[in-house]
Amino acid sequence: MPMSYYLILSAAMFAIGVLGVILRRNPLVVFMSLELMFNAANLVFVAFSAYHQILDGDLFVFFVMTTAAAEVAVGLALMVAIFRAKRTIDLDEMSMLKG
Amino acid sequence: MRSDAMNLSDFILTLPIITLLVWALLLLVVDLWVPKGRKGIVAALAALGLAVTMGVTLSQSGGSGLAFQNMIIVDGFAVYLNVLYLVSGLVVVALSHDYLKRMNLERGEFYPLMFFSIAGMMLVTQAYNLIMVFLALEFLSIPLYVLAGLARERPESEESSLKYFLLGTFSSAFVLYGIALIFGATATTSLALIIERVGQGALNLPLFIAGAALMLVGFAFKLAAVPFHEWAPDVYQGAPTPVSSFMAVAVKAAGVAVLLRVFLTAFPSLAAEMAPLGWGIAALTMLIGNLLAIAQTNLKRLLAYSSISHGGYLLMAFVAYGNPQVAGQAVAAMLFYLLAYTLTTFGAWAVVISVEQNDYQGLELDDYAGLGLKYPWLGVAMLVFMLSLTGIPLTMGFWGKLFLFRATVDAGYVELALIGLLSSLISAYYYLRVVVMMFMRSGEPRIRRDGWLSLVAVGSALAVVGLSLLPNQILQMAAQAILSLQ
Amino acid sequence: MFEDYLPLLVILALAVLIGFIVVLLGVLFGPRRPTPRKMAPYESGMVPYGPGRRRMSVRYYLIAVLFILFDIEVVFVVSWAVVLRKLGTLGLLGMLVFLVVLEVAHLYAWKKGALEWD
Amino acid sequence: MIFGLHPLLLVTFLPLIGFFIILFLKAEQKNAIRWTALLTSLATFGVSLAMLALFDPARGDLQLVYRTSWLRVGGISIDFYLGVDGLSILLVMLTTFLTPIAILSTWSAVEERVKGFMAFFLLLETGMIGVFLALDLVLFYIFWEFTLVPMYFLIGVWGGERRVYAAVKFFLFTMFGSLLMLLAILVMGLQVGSFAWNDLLAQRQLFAQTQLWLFLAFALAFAIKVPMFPLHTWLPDAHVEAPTAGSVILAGVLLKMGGYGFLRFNLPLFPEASLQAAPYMAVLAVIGILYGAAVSLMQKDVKKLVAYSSVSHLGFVMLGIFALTQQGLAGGVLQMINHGLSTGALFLIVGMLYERRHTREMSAYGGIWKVMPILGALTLIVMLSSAGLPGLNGFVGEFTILLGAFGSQVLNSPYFAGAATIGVILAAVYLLVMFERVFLGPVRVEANLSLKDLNAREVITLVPLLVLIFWIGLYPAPFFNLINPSVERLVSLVQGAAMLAIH
Amino acid sequence: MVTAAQIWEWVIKSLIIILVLTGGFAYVTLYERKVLARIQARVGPNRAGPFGLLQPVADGIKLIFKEELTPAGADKLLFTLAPVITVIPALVVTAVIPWGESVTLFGKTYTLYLTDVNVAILYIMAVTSISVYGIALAGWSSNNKYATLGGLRATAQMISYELALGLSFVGPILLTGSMSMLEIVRAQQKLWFIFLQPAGFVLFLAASLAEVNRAPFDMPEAEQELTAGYHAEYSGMKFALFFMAEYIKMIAVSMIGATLFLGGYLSPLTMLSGLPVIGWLFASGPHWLFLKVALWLFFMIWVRATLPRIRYDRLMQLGWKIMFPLGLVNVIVTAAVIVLAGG
Repeated sequence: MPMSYYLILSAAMFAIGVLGVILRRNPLVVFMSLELMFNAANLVFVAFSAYHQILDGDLFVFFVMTTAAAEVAVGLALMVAIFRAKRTIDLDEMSMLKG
Repeated sequence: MRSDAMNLSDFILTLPIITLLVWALLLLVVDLWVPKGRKGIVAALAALGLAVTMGVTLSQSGGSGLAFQNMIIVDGFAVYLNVLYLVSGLVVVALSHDYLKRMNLERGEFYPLMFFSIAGMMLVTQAYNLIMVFLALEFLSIPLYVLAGLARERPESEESSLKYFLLGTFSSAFVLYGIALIFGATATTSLALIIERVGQGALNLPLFIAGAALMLVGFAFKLAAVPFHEWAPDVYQGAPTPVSSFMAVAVKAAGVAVLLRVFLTAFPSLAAEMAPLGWGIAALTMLIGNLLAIAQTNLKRLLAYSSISHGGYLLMAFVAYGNPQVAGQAVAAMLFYLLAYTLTTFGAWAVVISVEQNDYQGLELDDYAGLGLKYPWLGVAMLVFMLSLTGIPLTMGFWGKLFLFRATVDAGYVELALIGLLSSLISAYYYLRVVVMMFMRSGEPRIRRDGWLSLVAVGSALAVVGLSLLPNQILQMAAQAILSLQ
Repeated sequence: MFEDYLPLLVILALAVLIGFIVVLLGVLFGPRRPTPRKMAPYESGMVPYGPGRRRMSVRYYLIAVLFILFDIEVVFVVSWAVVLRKLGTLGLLGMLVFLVVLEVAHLYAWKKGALEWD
Repeated sequence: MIFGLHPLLLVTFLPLIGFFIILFLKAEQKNAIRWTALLTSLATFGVSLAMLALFDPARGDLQLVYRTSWLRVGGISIDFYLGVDGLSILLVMLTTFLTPIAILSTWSAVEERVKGFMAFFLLLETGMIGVFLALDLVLFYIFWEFTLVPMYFLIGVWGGERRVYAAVKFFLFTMFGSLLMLLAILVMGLQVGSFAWNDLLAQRQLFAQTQLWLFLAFALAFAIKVPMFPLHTWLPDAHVEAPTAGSVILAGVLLKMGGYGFLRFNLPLFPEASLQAAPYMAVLAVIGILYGAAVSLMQKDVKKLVAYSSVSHLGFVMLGIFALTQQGLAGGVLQMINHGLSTGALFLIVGMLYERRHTREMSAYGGIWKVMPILGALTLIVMLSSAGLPGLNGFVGEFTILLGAFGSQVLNSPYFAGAATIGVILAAVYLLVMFERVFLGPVRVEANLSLKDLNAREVITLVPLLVLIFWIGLYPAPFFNLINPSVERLVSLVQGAAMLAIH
Repeated sequence: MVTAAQIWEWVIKSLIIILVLTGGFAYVTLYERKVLARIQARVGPNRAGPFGLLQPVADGIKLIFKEELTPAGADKLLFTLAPVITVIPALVVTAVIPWGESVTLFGKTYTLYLTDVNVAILYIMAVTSISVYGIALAGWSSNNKYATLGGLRATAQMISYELALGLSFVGPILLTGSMSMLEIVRAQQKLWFIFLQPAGFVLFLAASLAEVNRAPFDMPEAEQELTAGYHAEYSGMKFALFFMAEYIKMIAVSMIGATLFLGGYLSPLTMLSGLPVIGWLFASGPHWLFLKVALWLFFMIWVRATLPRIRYDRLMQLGWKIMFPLGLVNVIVTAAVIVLAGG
């Protein structure tokens, strides 16, 4: 398959992720959109790793997954904590801090 | 496998980071056995750890080298900034010890998390490979997400943490995607190899530019540059105040560091393409940051917007990075400015912490009425910080701005410098409001007396004024620091 | 390389097919005579009380979060295990450092009571 | 060398010593603080006299130069570079002369937070002297900008009711101008590779192309400070709200920084642009003269009247400067000194009245002469000096300026001088009206009957000013001797440029 | 490129695997009931067919014609999907396990494995994780307190033991230097890994019991307190799917365990393979794997009959405080021995 297919797919994933982050109000969905963005990048890494015939990109994906996991841990913990305190995690309900 | 997998020199070169991390782990464990009432021991140990690391870092000054298969670089630039981070760490320890106790936030994680974040900053400054850049960025950010939400019983704190988390991760995704594209374009993530490939013309240029632009956007997020600034005031307001100060100073410095490291080392050829983007971001950041600050009555938010605008000043000099004649100047100016900004901002936050009450009140501008009259030392210190942030002579802030503007003018961006100067004028207005409150209104301010806080406030004020008399030495240091960068 | 994975797709497709066929079997042949009593949630014969989904102890989330972190480390250990012979002593030391750090985190969680179930 | 130190360094930084001493005094020791400030400023005055003795009036170039490299920014050195010539020496003297007088005037007027007041006052003095002596443009900017802070506090903390508004306005106006000046300094300095005044002068062709912009940037900073119409709006506010000593220094010295800036930087560095801009500047100056005078006429508040009269008087200074003739420039410099003396004295007098009655409305006074004859007599002299009566200093300055404006080839029109002459008449009118309303006639208000006349300290405050008022009025030659050589150089410089422009 | 013949080969092999597993599932249920009965000195099912051999068929037919209930308030879609999600991983997880080297049929050589991927162990770890989703969703979608709690407990337990499980895989990988199951089996030619990795084996044994919710770790479906746990509300074929998934997983972990530690399809008695007539019995081949799996299953049933259920807090603590550190130590010791012994 030509590289452009992977690039287009990953760009689409990234764009959907960005839109999700911007438009959605549920932090869990936002969170998933973020993961989508990360994985769009992962796709680029893997695709180019194959294209350039080097392993660096594949390796990088490992690290990205690990950091993503660390972020998941922090993010979920935060959301649980907020949900338990406020019984909602809707971002629109977050109005304590005036912007 | 590469044959030279690892050797001793790798560890020697990264000794500061290793020291810091080992110390952090020890702190984490030690804290478990320190009884509740005696957490001062942990704070003292944390300070000791930072001091030890500082010693190790300083022992590297003058030297340089690459470690772990060109993943990590040690040079003057890194040493300068590492010292800055470690000083920040020490200051934050001084700021937080009493604060954590009275806010009932004494958690064992605090200092280790801060250590991790500092280690991340050091790594991001020393990263010589985009993989390292991303990892280090995350390494510095993730502990901060937690620190921002440390005051769990306050919904604001958690909100700020969540916001910081979501937007921080968002920006990381931009950086990551940019790295991925650059990897695609050049088949490498090593900064040295990228520039080499660019020199050979062996790359996919549109992809390369897109990648660099995405990275710039991601870094702009970390720097809280307009239009990616919205998180900063909310996060600074919600986070425990010492953490806010840490974010305002050290994180900003790290953002600048990584920006310079990556763009100067790997993308000097893209300066022409990046300049309009950088120009726009810098101009907007300076103007909007300052304009929005005018409306603030909460000191934490005010300082947040102020720090946004200072990011703009720094970016102003960054626009010139591609011009080899001025790049050195610009970077030296930025490094100098960072030092000035660090001293000044920490001082200002120390005053904010002094005035903050145990119920998280005392952050409004009105709470500062009469402060300078009742507590002259604190008031004069805050005056010095406000003047330094405005850029009035006889403060470090003046020199910092002068050097930044000088570099910008030298690079031919006179209009940008003009915007910067006008936004300084705007900033004078709200900085003066604080001064007016403290000295020209009467009130019954209440402050928290704590030796360490006062030490930070007064010490920073003396440093801001004192060092402004001999800016040459610091500028020399900064200039030496950047020699290695180009 | 790639062909090695195709059979896994084949068996996956078959498994999905079978899964749905079995469900379909039940739908096709099973009787369907619902009454309100039958539809009520089962609570050992008592009248159902309160909502069925309740907030769970925060321990569950804690365990989930800890799992995410530690499980990702296992991925590294597994990949490392494959090439340990090539890495030699330094590889061993590297992993030792990694595991020590991991264990510090584990001990910390332990000592903080995150692993207690009460 | 004075005590082994360079006189210019000494005169600049001597007040700082007093500042530090005051810092270590307790806030309760008010008298000790006052004496420290007074003695420091007197000592500074003494040093400045010594400086005057070392100054050779025959030479028009820079003298007593002190220059040492301070720091290098990317190959460009910023020097600690001080020097004095005919343009600045009198202004330095004026500063060191007015400061002890102003301090003396606060003896009983400032009772609260004396420590802060005196500390800021001495800081201000260092800043002002630095402005007049600095020859490196960055150094100049530092001193220039630095004077803002103490003045801001003097107005904002010890001022009247709307002091905060006035202080902030003062600060922002001045800063606005000076920021543009900073930009111009950077642009110039980077083109030339030096921030030193004489290096810039020597190589001004390097920035000759952009000099109109640079001129405007500098002019904006100075015009705000002077203040020229229409940038003067901060001045009445600041003057009215400032405490007496603040007003004295503000009118006496700070405004002169603007005029001095034009002389030191705008004219020599951008001569072609100066020539181009001169008619416009002169128009603004004349508008300032008339406008200031007209508004003064309307005032009911004495202090406001004096404040607006400053706008008018400084219009004369600007007219003289932009006449770009020997007489005009020399008259401009002298008139700056004159204005410092007479307006300073007027503010002192207003302060003395205010201290007694706590009002500045003219309607609250009337017939004061009867109660306070000494004050009345002194005021009469000062008022006449300000109105430009022959035999007093104001006449000498204004007359020289008008002569210069008449003879100016650059302005090339008698209307400037003619319109300015109307300003002289108006000045006589509003000052006389003021004097009549306050001092003459019967005592209309009961409270005024029990006013005490000036005490010895107050008389001592005013007498030195009067001495100089008479001296300049009757025998101005020594002053012109100091000024002229430098002015001649300046004129030849500008006219050399004019020749170039013609050919 | 992939040829049609290859695809048919894969389809047929996949079908064989699935059929063996489903058939195995049917008879393991019977096997368990018989063995349990014997241990408890009973007879066990013996009416349907000779020795009750048709009992599983009867059970299946009965379940098909049972009414299926979907409780009010349940999430219909997830409620239906959950059992499918649970059963699919169980069916596909063994796809990477070799049954033998190869056979020659009709003049063509066929490998006795579906595929030999080089990340087989990662595949196994990944696929087993997926079944957690099915269980968690089943519990949540039922809108039933027991089910929800059961689902949560099952999830918590499974993820806790997955750590130890993952670490127990590392031993064989270290010894082999590969994640391919075929390589791992071949590396045991001389000595089964159970002897080199006794601690790893024990870890795997315990963790795998927990993974498939077998006694003594059958907390999630503890009859006494949770009335069948996450599948409390399931009936008919949907219930059958859970049931099926559970038993197929038993078979699967037995296969994995046998492959990793007991030499897989290898025969321990290859020196006897030269014997006439019965020689093939002693040669390596699928029958050895079958035998080992049968023994493993027997062991699981035996444990169920013998050991009492562990208390839930103890269960979690065992996983996190004993097995996980033990796994780490095992990894390091193994690695150290390998490195220090010079590979």
